[in-house]
Amino acid sequence: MEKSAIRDPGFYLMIAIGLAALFIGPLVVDMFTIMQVTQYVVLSVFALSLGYIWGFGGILSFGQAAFFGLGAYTFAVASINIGETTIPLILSFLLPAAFGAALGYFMFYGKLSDVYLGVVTMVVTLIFWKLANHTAGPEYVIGKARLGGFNGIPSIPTLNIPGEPDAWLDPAQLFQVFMAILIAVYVGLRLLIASDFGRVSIGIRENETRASLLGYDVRKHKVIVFSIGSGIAGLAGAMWATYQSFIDPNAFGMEMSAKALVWVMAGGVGTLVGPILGVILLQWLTLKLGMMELLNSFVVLGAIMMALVLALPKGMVPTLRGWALTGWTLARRGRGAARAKKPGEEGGAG
Amino acid sequence: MTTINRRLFIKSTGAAAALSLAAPLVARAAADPIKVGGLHDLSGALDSIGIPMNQVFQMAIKEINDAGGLLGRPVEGVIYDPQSNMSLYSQYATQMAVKDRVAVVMGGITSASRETIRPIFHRFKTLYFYNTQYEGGVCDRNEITLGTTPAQTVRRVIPYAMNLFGKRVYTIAADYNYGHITSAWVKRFVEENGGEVIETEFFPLDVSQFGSTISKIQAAKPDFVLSAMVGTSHLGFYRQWAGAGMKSQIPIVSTVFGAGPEQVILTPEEGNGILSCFGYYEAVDNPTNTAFLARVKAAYPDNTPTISEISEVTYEGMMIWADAVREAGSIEREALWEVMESGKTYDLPAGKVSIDPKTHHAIRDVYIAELQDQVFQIKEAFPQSQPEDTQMVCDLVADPEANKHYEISL
Amino acid sequence: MTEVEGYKILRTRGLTMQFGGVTAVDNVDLDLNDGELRCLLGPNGAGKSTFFKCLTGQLTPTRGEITFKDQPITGWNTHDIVNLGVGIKTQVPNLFNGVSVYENVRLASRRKHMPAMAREIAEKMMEKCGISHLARREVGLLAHGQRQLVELAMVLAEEPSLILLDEPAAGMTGDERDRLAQLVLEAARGSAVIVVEHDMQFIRQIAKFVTVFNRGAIFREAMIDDIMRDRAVQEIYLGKQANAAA
Amino acid sequence: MDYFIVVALEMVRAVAWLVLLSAGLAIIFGMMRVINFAHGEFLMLGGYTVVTSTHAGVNEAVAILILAPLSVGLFGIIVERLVIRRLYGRILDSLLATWGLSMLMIGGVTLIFGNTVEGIASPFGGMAIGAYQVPIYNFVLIGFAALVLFGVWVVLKFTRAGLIARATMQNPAMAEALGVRTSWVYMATFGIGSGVTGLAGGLIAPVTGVVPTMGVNFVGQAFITVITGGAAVITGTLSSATLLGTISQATTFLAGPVYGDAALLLVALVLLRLLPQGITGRIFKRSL
Repeated sequence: MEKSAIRDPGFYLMIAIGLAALFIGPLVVDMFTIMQVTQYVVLSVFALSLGYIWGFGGILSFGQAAFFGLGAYTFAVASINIGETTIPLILSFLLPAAFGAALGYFMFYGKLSDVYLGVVTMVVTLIFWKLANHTAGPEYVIGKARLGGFNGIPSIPTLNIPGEPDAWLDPAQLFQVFMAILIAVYVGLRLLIASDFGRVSIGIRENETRASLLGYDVRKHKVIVFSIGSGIAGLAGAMWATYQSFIDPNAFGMEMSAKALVWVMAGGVGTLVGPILGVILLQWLTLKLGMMELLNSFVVLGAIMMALVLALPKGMVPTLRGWALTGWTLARRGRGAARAKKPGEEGGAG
Repeated sequence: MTTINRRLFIKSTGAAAALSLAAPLVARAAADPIKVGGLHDLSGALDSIGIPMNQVFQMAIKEINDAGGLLGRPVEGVIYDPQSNMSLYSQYATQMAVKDRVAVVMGGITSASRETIRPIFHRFKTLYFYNTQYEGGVCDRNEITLGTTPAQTVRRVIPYAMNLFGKRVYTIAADYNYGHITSAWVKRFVEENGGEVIETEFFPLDVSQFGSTISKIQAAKPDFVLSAMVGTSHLGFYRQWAGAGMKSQIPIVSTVFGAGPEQVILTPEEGNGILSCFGYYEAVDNPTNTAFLARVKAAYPDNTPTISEISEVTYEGMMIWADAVREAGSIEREALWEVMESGKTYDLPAGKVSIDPKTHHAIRDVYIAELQDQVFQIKEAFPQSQPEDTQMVCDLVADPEANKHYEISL
Repeated sequence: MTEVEGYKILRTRGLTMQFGGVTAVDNVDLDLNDGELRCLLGPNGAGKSTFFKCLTGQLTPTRGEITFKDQPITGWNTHDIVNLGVGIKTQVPNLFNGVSVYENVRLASRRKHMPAMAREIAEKMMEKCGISHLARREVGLLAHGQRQLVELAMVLAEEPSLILLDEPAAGMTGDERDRLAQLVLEAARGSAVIVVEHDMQFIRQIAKFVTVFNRGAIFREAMIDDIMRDRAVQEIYLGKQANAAA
Repeated sequence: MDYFIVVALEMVRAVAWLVLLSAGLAIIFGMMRVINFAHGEFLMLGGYTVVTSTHAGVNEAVAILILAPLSVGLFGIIVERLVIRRLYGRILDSLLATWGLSMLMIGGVTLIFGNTVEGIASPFGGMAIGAYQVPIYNFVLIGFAALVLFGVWVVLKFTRAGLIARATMQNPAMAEALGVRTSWVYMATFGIGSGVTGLAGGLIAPVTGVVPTMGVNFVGQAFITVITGGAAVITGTLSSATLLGTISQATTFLAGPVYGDAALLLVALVLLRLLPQGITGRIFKRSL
């Protein structure tokens, strides 16, 4: 977990897979599939935002959708008003990050923790959801953008090439840009986690008391982690808005927050690959179920979720890692039985 | 057999005969089914509305196939369940348009879902039928909108109710697009008829407690309450209203009650006397409707759906489309538009329906009905009502490229 | 109260900590010279750990004042107090369980130093505490005695001017304990140290001046030899608090 | 004047409503630290029990007061045995598992009963207060909310079972050492919590639309009430329901339902900031 990113082969493997998908994907796969995968990419960024603050900062947020929605609405309102998408995309990171910092200040300096922290984030999300739903009347306009209440904001522009507001990206290009963002977020988070700041965050996750007894300001640290996570969630929201070209208050919904929790949980807390796998698996499943005219999608999905929690409590990635490790050890033990027992590795690590 | 079906039958046999004379090359194409998309919520919050729509949709496909299919090809339904979830709507719409390449799509319930999928079908040039009664204002040549709009319903039911009960109206409405626009129309029609809207209150869709509102209404003493309340939470209003013993004191008129299965969920005591206005009720008295309801019953003997405007119109959509395909001899959008814009009148369970070429909305009969023992009794009919609201903002003849949902300001 | 003269690095006046109706620390006036090694004795529940928690800001005292390096630190945040130069080994070791021993110690030294220096100090402290061979082991999987040493290494790596050690010898083998005594004595050459301990053998190895707590208050302050002879102290240790307190 | 009586009555009813919605959840969360995300669906199940059994000819009062709590309580016990038991001490896992359960229940009830079941009319009709009509059933709701709280208090305070339950929640290891089968205590607690929820679901059935997705509308309010209240089941629920209910209802009267909801959430937010452990974490600490 604390293995330095630079030394971890898995890190490079992930980047390689990402780059391969980015460059080769559009050449070999049909347009429809590309559009589907684009969705997984967007939601993966969202899942990473929670995977980071939960897995590497020990902050469990039930309200990650607040920032997702904030980013989405920021992007929608800004892009409709400005008429191009580069500045709105940046804003949709900055505004949620700032709001996350403010909310984080409110919570962490108030020493909220545990379930209570979860509930406060959830309540904030609910407030956003209610307010967003309440903007149906014609008086709720920001510049040129009608907020639209329950029905949401339609006709959100597709991303354009920076500086050229009329050069809209086609679906394949959109996929490539999003994939690049996902890779950047993944690499950024891995490097952040490997940095001293990241290690302190892990320390805080492991033992808050000790971190403060070493002189680290736990509250400040958490605010920063939370704010980074909020910004990434906001960015994902903006990607979602431009991908769907509409946005409605469900972006603030409990379901959106809960989904993020499930993805991270199913994939594995304390990993970054896990949340991405969680998104792909569960979203694919939801989509397939709606097409199958099975009994009722809710029954199947609900059953699968319960089974996941009961059977793979640690999530897929750590469980698979565990199996792989056991298998490898067994194999090694089998082969190396004749050899002398190897002394444990010693000395300082990087 | 009903008139429409007899006519359809003759036409399709004619088409089949024509085909049998054609070259064997066409015969091979005959094996290829024509795909039609059905996008209705089959699970989640809106399933009680979506499932009957889907049942009728499937029944329509079966009827078309039983009559020999279209252009000698069978019709195949592509049905996805968007689970009352907007992002699934957008995905499945894309999938239908891009991957399944369906000839036409029926579906969408809320305006939100329609505005999610309408631009997609517009972009990919996939003909789209929206079959729900809604707030009006869609201007898009690609969309055929068959449901009623406020200018067709509110305009009729307001004077009717004012005549009956009095001139002071208290409006309660769902806090979203539909509720806001409908209540604006209510205000306009009430004032046009010399009455007064004393209060308009909006409720978020998840509010289920109405005690304070019921007290406020009593304090305001209106002659009747006009409700544009939507969804299952808002059903609580009718129950709590009846529970307070208000039913016998102030009557309720609704623009939307009965679009879903509301009348069946409420008990007779709670529902009796509610007035509403739609383009279709099961009680519509014509032979086409009688036969239609009998076929529904035969197709779903165990789980016969209660047919409301929204599901009957889904059937209309399929029939109108099938007729256009037969007449045009093609499934191409442009050819079908030409047929439908010709002002042709269709004889359907709801009565006579034609399509307004300027708005692609339906010109249709509208009924006012009163709920008695969970069944609507028709009180008055208004033949051939125009979608005047949408006509105010939309002229597809002048601007065929329009692609917008106007919010009609009053 | 104290006989030893010199610069008082730590001073408490009327320090009191109450939980509901229970007074865990009762009106404690304590002075500590710079560079002094003080032992804190007292039976379980005498309020020693609570006293430490007040000193480190983990608890905000109900009444009283704490002065450290001439600064009134009462009510400060833990990390601010720590950054002034207080290091504590808690009674139950507080460690970053999911990560390696090395990482634990490095996080301690990294607070004050740049990465290269932090690394050097961390390695030196592990060496000193005899846990270098454990460097890459996950802390959560270690035995109690080893965990104590890891925490000690962390405290030393912080290079604090006041070291608080709460039962450092618990769970240690004889060898480990001897090493610990050496370490404590060595540390006391650079910093002030307060040690809470029950292990009398260990106390004898390190102690000079001793403060005895009972029921939250200071019961005796004297040189170790006097304390060992003090009947009243023996009695409270034997559980006859009722008589002794009278 | 009579308007103010009506308004005041409405506030009390709002408080009673919150108490009913959250009492079962409070028992389960307060005593077991398990978050039952399917709480709304437990309410729904209570509602369905009442509606279906009434249609089958069962007396309405029997359905609400006996069948609903029994069947939901039983269902809760089954859920506890099959799922919750494996997840003690893992708040989050139990939350996710019960979230899955909530979807499963919505889908399952839709499959079994369909999504449209005729409801039952609210009994007793209305009564006049001055110029106003209020439902008599409001008083029933208020009465039962009080009764539920009183009942839980009596059980916890004066019965052996209550003592054992409190001991187990305080210190499971110690209770186990004293010969208490903690696993049974948990099961019973979950069952009773579910039963109370079932009763609440039955009681609200006549005033809401009983549909499979109805739970979603209640679960948020129930959670916020419970968490704001803190760990003490009775004082916590009562104090937070009173505070949130009156403030939100007053705002609803003054400004409309959206602001009523928003006020409820804001008050909860401020309270949690000031009292991070909920109301009973700071004030009324030693209460039940």
